Amino acid sequence: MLFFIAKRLVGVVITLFVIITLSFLIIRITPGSPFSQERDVPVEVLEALKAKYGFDKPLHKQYFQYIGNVVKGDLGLSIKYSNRTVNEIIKISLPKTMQIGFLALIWAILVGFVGGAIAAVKQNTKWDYGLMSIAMCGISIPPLVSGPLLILVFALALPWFPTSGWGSWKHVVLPSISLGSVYAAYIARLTRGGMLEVIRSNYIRTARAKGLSEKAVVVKHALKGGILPVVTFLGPAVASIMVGSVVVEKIFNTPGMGPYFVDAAFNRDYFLLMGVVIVYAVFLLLLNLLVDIAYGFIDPRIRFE
Amino acid sequence: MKIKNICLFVALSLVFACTKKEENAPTPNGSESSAEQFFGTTAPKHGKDEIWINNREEPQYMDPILAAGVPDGNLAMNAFARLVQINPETSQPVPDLAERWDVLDEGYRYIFHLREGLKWSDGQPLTAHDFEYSWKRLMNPKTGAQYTALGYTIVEGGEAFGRRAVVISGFSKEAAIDTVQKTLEAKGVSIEKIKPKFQSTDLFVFVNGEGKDADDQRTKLINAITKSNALGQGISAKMADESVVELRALDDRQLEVRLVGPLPYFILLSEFTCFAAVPKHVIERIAKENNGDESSWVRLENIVVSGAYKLVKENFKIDKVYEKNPFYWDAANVKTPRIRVLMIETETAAMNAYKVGEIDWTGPHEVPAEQLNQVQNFKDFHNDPYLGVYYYIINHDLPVLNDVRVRKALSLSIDRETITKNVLAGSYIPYGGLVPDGLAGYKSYQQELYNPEKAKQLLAEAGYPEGKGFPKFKFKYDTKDIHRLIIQAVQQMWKKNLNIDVDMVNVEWKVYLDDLQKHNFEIARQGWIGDFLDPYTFIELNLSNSGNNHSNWKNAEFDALVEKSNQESDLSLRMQMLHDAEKIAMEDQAMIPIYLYTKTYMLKPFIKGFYKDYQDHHLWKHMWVEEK
Amino acid sequence: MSLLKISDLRTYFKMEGNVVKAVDGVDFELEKGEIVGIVGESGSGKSVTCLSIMKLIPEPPGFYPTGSIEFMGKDLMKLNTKQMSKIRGNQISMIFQDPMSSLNPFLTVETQLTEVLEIHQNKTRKEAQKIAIDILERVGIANAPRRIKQFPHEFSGGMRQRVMIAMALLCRPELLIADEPTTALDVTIQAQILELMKDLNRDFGTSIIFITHNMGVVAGMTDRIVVMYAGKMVEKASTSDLFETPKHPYTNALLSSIPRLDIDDQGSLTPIPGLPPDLSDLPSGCSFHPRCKFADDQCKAAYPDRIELSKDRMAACWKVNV
Amino acid sequence: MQQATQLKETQVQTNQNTIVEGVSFWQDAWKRLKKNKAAMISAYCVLFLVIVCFFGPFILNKFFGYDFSTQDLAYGAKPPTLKHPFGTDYFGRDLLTRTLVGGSISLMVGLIAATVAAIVGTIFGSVSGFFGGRVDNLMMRFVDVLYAVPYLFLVIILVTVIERVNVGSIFDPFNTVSEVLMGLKIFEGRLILLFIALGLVGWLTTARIVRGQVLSIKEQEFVQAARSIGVSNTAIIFRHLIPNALGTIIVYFTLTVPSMIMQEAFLSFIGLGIQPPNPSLGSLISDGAKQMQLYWWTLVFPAIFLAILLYCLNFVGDGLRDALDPKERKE
Repeated sequence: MLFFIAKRLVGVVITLFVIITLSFLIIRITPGSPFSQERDVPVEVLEALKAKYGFDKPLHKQYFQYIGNVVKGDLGLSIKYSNRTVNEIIKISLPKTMQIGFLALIWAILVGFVGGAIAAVKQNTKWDYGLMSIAMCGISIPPLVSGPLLILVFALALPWFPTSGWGSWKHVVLPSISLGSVYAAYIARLTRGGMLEVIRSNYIRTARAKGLSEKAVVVKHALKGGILPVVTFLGPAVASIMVGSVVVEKIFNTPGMGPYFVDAAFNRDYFLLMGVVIVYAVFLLLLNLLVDIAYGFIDPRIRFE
Repeated sequence: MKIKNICLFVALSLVFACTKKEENAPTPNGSESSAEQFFGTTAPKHGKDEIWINNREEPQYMDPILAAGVPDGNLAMNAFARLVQINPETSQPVPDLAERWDVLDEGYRYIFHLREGLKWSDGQPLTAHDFEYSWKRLMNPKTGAQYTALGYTIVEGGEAFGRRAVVISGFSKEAAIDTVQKTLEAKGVSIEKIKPKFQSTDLFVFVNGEGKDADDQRTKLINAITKSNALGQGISAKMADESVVELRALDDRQLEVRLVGPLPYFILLSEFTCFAAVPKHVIERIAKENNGDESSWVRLENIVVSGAYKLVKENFKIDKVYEKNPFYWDAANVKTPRIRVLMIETETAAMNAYKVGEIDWTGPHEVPAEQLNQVQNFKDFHNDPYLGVYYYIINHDLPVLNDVRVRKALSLSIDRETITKNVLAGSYIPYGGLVPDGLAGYKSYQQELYNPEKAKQLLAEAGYPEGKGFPKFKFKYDTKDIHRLIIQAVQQMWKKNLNIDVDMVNVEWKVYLDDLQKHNFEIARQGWIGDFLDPYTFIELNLSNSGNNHSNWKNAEFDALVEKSNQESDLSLRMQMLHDAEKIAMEDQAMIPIYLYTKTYMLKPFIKGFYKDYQDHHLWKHMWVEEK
Repeated sequence: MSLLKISDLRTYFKMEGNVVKAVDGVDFELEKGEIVGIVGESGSGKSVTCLSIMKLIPEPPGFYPTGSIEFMGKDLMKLNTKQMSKIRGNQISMIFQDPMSSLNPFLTVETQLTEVLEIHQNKTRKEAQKIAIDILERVGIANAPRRIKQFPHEFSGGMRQRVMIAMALLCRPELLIADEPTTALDVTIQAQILELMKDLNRDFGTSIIFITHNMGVVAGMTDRIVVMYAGKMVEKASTSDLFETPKHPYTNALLSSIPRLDIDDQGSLTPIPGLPPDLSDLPSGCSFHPRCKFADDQCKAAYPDRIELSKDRMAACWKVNV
Repeated sequence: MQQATQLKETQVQTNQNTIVEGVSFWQDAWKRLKKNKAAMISAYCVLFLVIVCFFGPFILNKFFGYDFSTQDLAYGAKPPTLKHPFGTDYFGRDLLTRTLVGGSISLMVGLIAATVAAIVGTIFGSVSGFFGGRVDNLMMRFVDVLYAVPYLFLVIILVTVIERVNVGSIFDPFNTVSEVLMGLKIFEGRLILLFIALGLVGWLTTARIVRGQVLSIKEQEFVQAARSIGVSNTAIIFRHLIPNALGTIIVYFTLTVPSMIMQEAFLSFIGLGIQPPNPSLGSLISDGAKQMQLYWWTLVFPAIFLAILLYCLNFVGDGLRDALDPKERKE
């Protein structure tokens, strides 16, 4: 098991390295410069700015220097937010996105899992059709639509929650509802699918034949197998929900990490952009590893090799 | 089918939720007498001691010298005081840190007298030396300030320092510039220009090239003189340092500055944020602690200010809290102890936040055009004149557009009235000039605004009757709703009036700037907000050698007039020259002005001491909360 | 009184508007300690019959229009789910065709064994464990205390079927229903499992309903045999009678399709022509007539009556006397 | 072990059906699909929406003179009436027309981007699966890498980079058709970029799935046979492997379409979507969201339209999966 993890970690590091290299190149060949301004800026000033960020050196030297810094855990300076390091910005913003994401995930998992399980157990009944229709609606209503509507209803018409910003638990509620609804819907569908497959399986029939109550059959025998597709889905989902809730954070003006994927790209804030790409990649790769490990714990047939 | 029913139900309930809400909100506001109505809440959500302001976004720079955009400027101007300030009632410059100033040598030389006992917010004395340091820091290219040129183009010797010229000294008498230039060029140095130093035999040599190229040129130049003695024995050369700038603190309370001309707008300009004083003692200490990197001096734990408000708390991208600076000389007249500044990034979010009272003022945000119709009758809606012009720039390198008749046709076929009235819901003013109206002593030139018949005729004269044979061209703009809305309308007008087709090309901001810089566009939109209250800040846009002239429109007559006006100390004569220059540009349709900016914003009725300002500068120190 | 008496059992499924008659009239009795075989091709309704006894048919789509299942004097048809749960695994157990998928891969063998005792006999985990180990050893699993901690995938196919049997016998049920318990196993393992089941029948006195499509398997195993075709019972007889004098052409066909060691004059093996019918679209008259070499117009016209040939001997065929 | 054998058996069965009784496999799938009422109703809805989207604007223009771009600034935004059942937008344009044109553009984006994704993914996946070994390993690591790069970042960069490349002219014939029907050229400018960028980012899952399929198909007798008689690798991939994985590819294609539509909407929201005056459902919604307090209909109708479209597309996708998935077939 330890060997398996170690081996996978090596893979993660290699993948990460390739990602950093690729992103570095892609970002640098993109037209537009971080220092482009509406007003003409004298060349001498531009040179000074470039020197400050090391852009005066040849690209390969910049690349090696950057890799060196990343290895040391230094993600460089933000260009847009001139007196802050990328590490600092990520340290400030990531926890906020994670708070929204965490809340969104929790309710998405709770609602999605219970809804999906109920739909599966009561397959082809009104419950099933109703829940799955709601789930399909959830998938079909992106945060792009639900966000403004939530503000309209719960912040402007009924002043229960603030319209935007950050500060109290109230600020997190609407964004996480908006963000979580799509995930809740997905989880519900996956749970239902997984559970159905399990419920149709022979070992569930065995469990019933042993005289287990219906509740015990579902809880003790079916859930574990039914959860597997959800676990697979959750790996990448957690990464994207924790790190990349761009739309929601833009609509609710929350100071999280999501908007940087867009803003840093638009501002050509090279190091900040690289920083968030790296954080996302690390999250995703580690979560996938975690999913594989979790798989091993849930499913004894899988051995770590 | 059940599934369909449920879907329908959900869909309907969505509609219902929306319609119901809408019946509640705007209708009563719209139908009753609007005079007594407010868009947002009218009672403050905070005490008398506080004002909540929107700043649109986290500033890029907190350093007043580096401050670039509006969000930067708004914070910097309240935290860092300048020598002069603008009286919000008269719009005239009045003393701030300086108690008075002398104008000497027919407007070439100024001496500022600082108030007695000025202090930084850490209690350290604030002296004229701090100003000397700050202004030279502005001119120093190493600082990386965008407004560097604003400093060095007006102060004598500043350009040599700011553009890293080489000083040649040791001439016994005034040297012949032509000879020097020829000699040095023979040595393989590429020279842009040579200028004599003020009241000296020294010469400043500006080389061509950028970056390493330019550095090589400078080294070559210095070597030619010091090692090969190209200009003879005893002549030395070195890089210009800050000592060449004609700016010095005479003592702790007197600052002397010599200008390149009798620039009448100097005092107004010196109110601009980048001329604020920054604390030398703090910056130098921070630089020492961080291996020369001084950028963290503006961090909460380090910052020391000279102005009315001092940063006391900050949450990155959420808010910043400023408190009254007790060391500010006029602290007694600062009315509100605490200002909370929020960073609400989108217009829509700002409007929402304003509506429920999360902010008292929408700040740098405009009221979204789509909402103007609804909100403009409310009492808390404001629409003030704003020192800015919105115009379309034309790439004069393009053969089709290099015909003044075509340019005029394009301009005359735009129904600006319709745009401002219908697209922009009446917020802006149709305009046909280069310089906004309303600057003291200046009368702007106005061209004819809308005449589709004449436009058609001009286009026919240019060889494209009814738009026949007119090549389809691309209209480039950056990703922002308002540009899109306007350009959509203009696209239709050109189609209707001239029968010509235009493609809209939307590029993101940084690419857009790049394209402008590289003349990679056919027609593009641009907006220009004046840096100071003088026509020059707009006229300058069309100078052949201006870095801000993206259209490549070049006119020698225009350049000469403007140059002449900078040496003219008679105010009304100077204004006449600038007016004539504007006329030249407009008659040749150097660009197509569309409208004059106005600034739309929402302001809570309980905020007092908020003055209309042509530059949308609103100092917090004047504001207070009025309790009922 | 017999242990189990099934009368006129019908199990139908409602599928997309059609009614599929998976079991359409089955009657038989089972005495204590007896082994009864149910034989037929796949789709003949033998598995559904057994699942119906356990009430394991999902409702909907399944439903029982008629029938009673009298088990130790109680009609299982009238019990609710909760009462039924008390009988399942306790008095009636079932083992399934595929030992691979019939054990829960996510739980240890121990958990799956002990939970039966915990629910039916209120045993503590410890007691249950002991009983489970005993019974595992009884069904021939060596090193049971260690193996009980393992997961199903760590057992071979035959071993898993032993585990299944152990699980079924934990509560010493009156009746064991074995649904093709050896089909998925190798021939040698098959023999071992059959032997084990016979031993258990003898030692514990457990009655067994043994379902198979393989006549060869039931021959040495069962006391009596029920032959099913297309959801209907077509013949019922003691094992020896059936093998000696099969009365229904289908039984006959089944017998001649298997190699036999007890008959010297083997002749050639004859497979049954054609395919079993689609239950949702049964042929008219006798369901077997399209494949029957004796079929005539009468067979096509009407389903034959059941003919009681003797006590415990029945066949449903127009040609039974031919 | 045995489970694996069983699985393989199922696949053998499937493939025999596809190869030997190709027609019967598709007929069978069609039969299953027909039995799935939700999917069938959704399929008819989609068909209906497609027809309405592509021909509706033409008809509205013919009979009412509405078109999606001509502005009536003085008229402005008006709530729904009989004349304009969806109301009009800020520029006084009929919102029904704009929603339909937007719907057709969104559908085009969805279909074309999903097609690009399916083609790239299929070729990549089958090549990787077919050659196996080191090639497979390398190609799949590449997919892993792309998976871990935030897709948004890639799209933004791709759009910015390929913005400089003019690829429009090859699509001229399509443009002529779309111009007659809807009054606009669809295959132009930013839209083409969107097709390409979204497609180039969205192929990863398809590639993985196709690879899995190919890995199992290539071991089968008919592929071995083809190899033994010297059929070229390209021919094996295109004539044997891909046709056999087609069911799965189609299923994922259907599921990709709605996700592409959603992503286009998202790109429109951040300003990288379609160019005005051309509408897409995404740009209509993001405009509507800004105006929702004033003109609720500009948000509500396009949003419902999008939701219904996605709803139906997802159901069709689900139905197809049930009908075509070999695993489901087993039962």
